Amino acid sequence: MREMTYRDAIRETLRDALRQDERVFLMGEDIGAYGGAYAVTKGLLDEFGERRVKDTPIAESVLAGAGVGAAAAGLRPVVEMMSINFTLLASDQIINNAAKLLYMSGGQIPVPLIIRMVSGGGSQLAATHSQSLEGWYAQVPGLKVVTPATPYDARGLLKSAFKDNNPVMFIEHSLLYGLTGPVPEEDYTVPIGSADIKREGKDVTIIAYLRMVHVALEAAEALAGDGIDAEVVDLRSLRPLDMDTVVQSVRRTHKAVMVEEGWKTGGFGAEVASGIMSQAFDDLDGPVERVAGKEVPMPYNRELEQAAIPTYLDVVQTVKSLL
Amino acid sequence: MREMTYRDAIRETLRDALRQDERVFLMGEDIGAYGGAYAVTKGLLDEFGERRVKDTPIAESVLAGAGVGAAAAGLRPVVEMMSINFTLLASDQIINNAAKLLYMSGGQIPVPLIIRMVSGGGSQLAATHSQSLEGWYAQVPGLKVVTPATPYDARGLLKSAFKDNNPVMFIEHSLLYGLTGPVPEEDYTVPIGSADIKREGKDVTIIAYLRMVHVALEAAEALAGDGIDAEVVDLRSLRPLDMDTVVQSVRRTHKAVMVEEGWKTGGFGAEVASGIMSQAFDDLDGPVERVAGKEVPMPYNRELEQAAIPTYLDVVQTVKSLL
Amino acid sequence: MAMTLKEMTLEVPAALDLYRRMVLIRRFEEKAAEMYGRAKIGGFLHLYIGEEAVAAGAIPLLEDRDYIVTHYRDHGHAIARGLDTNRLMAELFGKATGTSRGKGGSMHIFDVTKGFLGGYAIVGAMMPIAVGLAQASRYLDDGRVCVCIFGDGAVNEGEFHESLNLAALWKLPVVFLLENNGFGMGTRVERAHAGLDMAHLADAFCIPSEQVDGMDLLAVREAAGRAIDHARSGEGPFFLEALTYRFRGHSMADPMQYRDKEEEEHWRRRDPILLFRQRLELEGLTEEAFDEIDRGVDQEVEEAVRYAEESPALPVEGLFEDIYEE
Amino acid sequence: MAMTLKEMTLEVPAALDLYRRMVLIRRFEEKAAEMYGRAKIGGFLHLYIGEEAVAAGAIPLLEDRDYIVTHYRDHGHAIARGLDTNRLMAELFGKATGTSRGKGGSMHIFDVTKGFLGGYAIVGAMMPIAVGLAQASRYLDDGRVCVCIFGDGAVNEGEFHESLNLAALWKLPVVFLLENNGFGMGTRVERAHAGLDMAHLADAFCIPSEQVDGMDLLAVREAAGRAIDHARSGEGPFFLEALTYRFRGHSMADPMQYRDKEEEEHWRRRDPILLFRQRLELEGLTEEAFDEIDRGVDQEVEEAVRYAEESPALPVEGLFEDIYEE
Ligand SMILES: Cc1ncc(C[n+]2csc(CCOP(=O)(O)OP(=O)(O)O)c2C)c(N)n1
Ligand SMILES: Cc1ncc(C[n+]2csc(CCOP(=O)(O)OP(=O)(O)O)c2C)c(N)n1
Ligand SMILES: [Mg+2]
Ligand SMILES: [Mg+2]
Repeated sequence: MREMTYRDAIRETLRDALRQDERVFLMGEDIGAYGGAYAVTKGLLDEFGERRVKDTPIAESVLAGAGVGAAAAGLRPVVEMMSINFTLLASDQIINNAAKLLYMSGGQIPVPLIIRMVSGGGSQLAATHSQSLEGWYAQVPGLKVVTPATPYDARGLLKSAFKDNNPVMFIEHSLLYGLTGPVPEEDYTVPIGSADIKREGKDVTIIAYLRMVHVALEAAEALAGDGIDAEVVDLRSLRPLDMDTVVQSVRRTHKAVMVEEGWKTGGFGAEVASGIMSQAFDDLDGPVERVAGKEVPMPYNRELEQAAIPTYLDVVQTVKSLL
Repeated sequence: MREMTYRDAIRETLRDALRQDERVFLMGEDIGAYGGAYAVTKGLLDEFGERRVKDTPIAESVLAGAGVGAAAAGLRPVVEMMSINFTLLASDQIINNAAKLLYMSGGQIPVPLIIRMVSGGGSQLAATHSQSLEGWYAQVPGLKVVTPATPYDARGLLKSAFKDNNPVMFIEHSLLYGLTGPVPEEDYTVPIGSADIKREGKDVTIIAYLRMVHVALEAAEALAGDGIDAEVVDLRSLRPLDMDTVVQSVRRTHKAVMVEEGWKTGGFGAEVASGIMSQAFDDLDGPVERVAGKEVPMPYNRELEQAAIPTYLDVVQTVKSLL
Repeated sequence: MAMTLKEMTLEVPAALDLYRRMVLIRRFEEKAAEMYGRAKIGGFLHLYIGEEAVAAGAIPLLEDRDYIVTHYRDHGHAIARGLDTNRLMAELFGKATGTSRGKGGSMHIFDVTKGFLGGYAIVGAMMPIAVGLAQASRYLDDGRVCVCIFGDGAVNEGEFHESLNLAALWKLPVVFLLENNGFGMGTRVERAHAGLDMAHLADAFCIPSEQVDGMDLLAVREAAGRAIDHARSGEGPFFLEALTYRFRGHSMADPMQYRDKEEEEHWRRRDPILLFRQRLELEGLTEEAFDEIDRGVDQEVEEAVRYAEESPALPVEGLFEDIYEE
Repeated sequence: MAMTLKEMTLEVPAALDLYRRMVLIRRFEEKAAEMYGRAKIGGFLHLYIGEEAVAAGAIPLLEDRDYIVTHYRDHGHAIARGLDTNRLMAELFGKATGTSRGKGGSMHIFDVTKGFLGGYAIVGAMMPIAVGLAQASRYLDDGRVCVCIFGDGAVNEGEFHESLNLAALWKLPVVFLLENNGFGMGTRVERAHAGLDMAHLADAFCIPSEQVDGMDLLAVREAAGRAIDHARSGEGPFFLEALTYRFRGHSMADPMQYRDKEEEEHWRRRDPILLFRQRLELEGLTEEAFDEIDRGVDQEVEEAVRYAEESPALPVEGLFEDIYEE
């Protein structure tokens, strides 16, 4: 199978959609002339022109809201928000309009909108630019939230998002863009709302999403060296959330650790932990433990930042504490 | 002890602060000439004048941000946001500035700011006006989040907020304003970050906050009729979160039900449930169960709305499922 | 001096139809207020009474394919657009036959078959939506115009600014229709907005604008005609400000202590229905014609209440419908 | 025709000091870019090179008690305000001796002892803060002015609008200082803003405004003097737009494919340091005077790097400090 970066997998899927469906267009800050803050949309302006690839002013609220309006009119806009941090300036449009128009209109207005952005830290961008806020959107009925960890899943989930008639928050991670992985030539999709076992194991279930999947896999490798066979479940979507796959894994391993990059208190990992407890209490040997980001605004200093983001060592240590 | 409504308890505390501390002033939409959307600030404009009680334009972002700026300059502003739903338009200022200035400045800029608002539903205001979003703010390091359920706690927590040098999200519930309860004449405070046992019991712990405390108490009464003795723990603050009181209670009762008004998936109750499991797993007879709002945008229709908000019957049923 | 009906190419029957729409809005809302008092309607109810000439002046000029978005004070716009009053009242009653199956209520009226893309309860939130709808029109080159209706209070929201800029920048077919009724809740315009004239904000984006007497249906109609033509021509948005007044409180809960009786009286003397009736009387219309309209309207409103009363509400399972589209 | 130094009551030593500040900004940032290349500095680094006359023209006119808030492109403003370059460089290096103890980095420079209330990395987010600081000044009647610095891109954010309105409405002592460098990232002003002239937005709120050549330090100084005086007088905000250009990319990562060499060359010929030097030469200053300044600046920058290099970083426990104030 051909290998491809996460960035290219997303770009290729955007390109396919632009080619195949005249209703699709992209808009966002610096996606055109600049080539995208993370170069994901590079070259698309040249290929598709200003009608399909639209640079916008720096004005997140109208950017998101115009996406909703265009979707309500039957188009399939892809809005790029650069960073989940900037969605705070558009959160009313996302939460109160994108997510609710269908309901408030009694079923009259579907909103087939994709909003793309990066989440997470690790690049020394400091407190306002390093947050993991996807858990909040994952709480909102009416939205879907997907978090691909690999080039394969990025392409497959984005394809599904283009087929979905609901607003999809498509969450990327800037530290994954350069990651390479197999991506089939032939058409495929990854269903929204399906978790994936990224590594099979029988001793403990490690659950993660987005970049933390790789941290979990690293931890599993290290644990293997100590004879501990960890299973790694990648949630892939936060809403809808595939608890079945998670719970089935835990029923086999009897132990679980949830790993997320964002702050612990009130983090989405609490949902997963509490869901496991509720559905598989009697299968558990002990509590589901959680590894999460330190509860601090992200510092600029590199060492401090690294100390704030979960590493495979944190995961290894937590897994061992369960045994 | 004198009796007082929740509304009056808040108003009296605002008045005290305005009298005692020249640095305190209020600003918000329609808090002055109109008397406050929920009449909490009624009469304060007449008593303190336009310098201290400031009506603002409908512009939530500058309202919150100006509060941050004035606090950074050494004042103690109280910003009224009417409704937690409208904070979506100000969430960047709250999350990226109010919560982070101290950290990003390396400790130079405290932000002694109080932001008041109502949360929750139950008044047929439909999807955009009936959300319970406090759990999101409770995830943010740098913020404090308090959720008084009684006139006593409202006054005591607001007094503490005025003594605190950090941004405090002060969350009220519109259906509690008319609630009457004892409020001492003498000075007292309720510490931010202390939960409270609102009813003692030995068979099961019901944890709740804000209006759900009363739903939990109603459930406890009903359960008492069936010979089940429920303890009700009122979190009172979501950040900092007093898990000690919760865990100690669960250690005694071995069973717990978490009740919250907002949506379940990713709700703050997941944090409490997962925290109990992590700290008191071996004391638990079974999983911590959660009662929460239905995962729908809030409908206008009264019966549908009532069906979406947890009632004491839901709590009773869930408690019984544990026994 | 305003033009005569003839000069406006408005025939008497058409004029009477506009008059009827105003009366229908008025009676519909008076009845809604009554039903609110009887707890048939809950939540927030914002009446448009006093402002009818704006909706009835502007909206009937639109083509069927056009879009309308507006704020929570939306009954007037919905009725002017010809939404079914039975289904409107049923929505206010929270019934399954309502425009949003009882899920939206008064603040969220939608009817896609009429291009009525909603009442929005968050101040200013309809403006980005309007920009998106208009962008779709331009993208598809389908000739649709979007009328975006908002109040003086919304002008101070950041979304106002972002939306005007983007609409102007991309030359989108939006008519920004400002209903300046002098107050945002209890806050007088002068205490909320620093500029002398809100249309100056449009100037700053090179958006042409006009200010019009919002109590005078014909004046609104004339100006709105120019605004819609401009938007449809492809030259970009138009900003139209109608000066008006709400005769009732902000919502049913308003203590109304922020304005005095004299000011109210002044505006009530300029009641848009009265003014237009006087105008039509000049055209030779007699009491009978008006009485007939009144009777028809009363009947329609009674029928709407009956329809709403008798309609079923959604069963509780309906709670979980309409969250996601297949 | 601009005035002579004397007419501006600017003595030669003071003028040389301003010149020195510009050179210091330039060299400091050139060094920072070099250190970024050597991975001593991480994250985003936005250089001010080319825009120095704006900071050096306006900021030294402020009194000690005054406030400044700005965007992430903030080194120039910090240096013009007299923040310690050692601590600045240490902040860029992420060290404990940095202005924010290494927690803020390049985009978040703060020094409350100098009224420097921060660089803000969210576009437009400093504007409401400025309004609040100025409101506090007015509330306390303490005579402070707040200078609020932002870019042409920020003008299109809703917070711009909300902030101008509130500052004007409450007559707050804010100088809104727009650094129009022609681009927000890779987007040219004309592709992001629909108006012909951003100052028209100020007009709409009755805020007086001026546009000035941002490459000409003396012109900036004159206009900024008027702006600050106006704000301090109690008559409300002033809007000052400086036309300038950044010689480098938006940040260190910018592929720079959105503008051409010719345009860059045009602006580089109007290098603010060069222009002001020519001006000073007319006053009789010789190469020696400039060389002396250059040497001093080079030394200061070298010393800043040495200081930053040798400073310790916070121990890891520092992570948990500064989250809450006691
Ligand atoms: C973002 C937001 N802030 C505040 C409110 C509360 N609110 C509802 S209507 C209103 C006044 C709006 O005034 P205006 O735009 O003039 O419209 P009018 O009611 O006068 O028709 C306010 C403050 C809201 N719904 N949304
Ligand atoms: C709210 C928000 N949106 C987007 C960004 C990403 N971003 C950072 S700087 C910038 C351009 C700002 O341009 P301008 O205001 O003109 O300032 P300049 O960089 O030219 O000095 C953008 C889009 C951001 N930091 N914040
Ligand atoms: Mg109004
Ligand atoms: Mg710029």
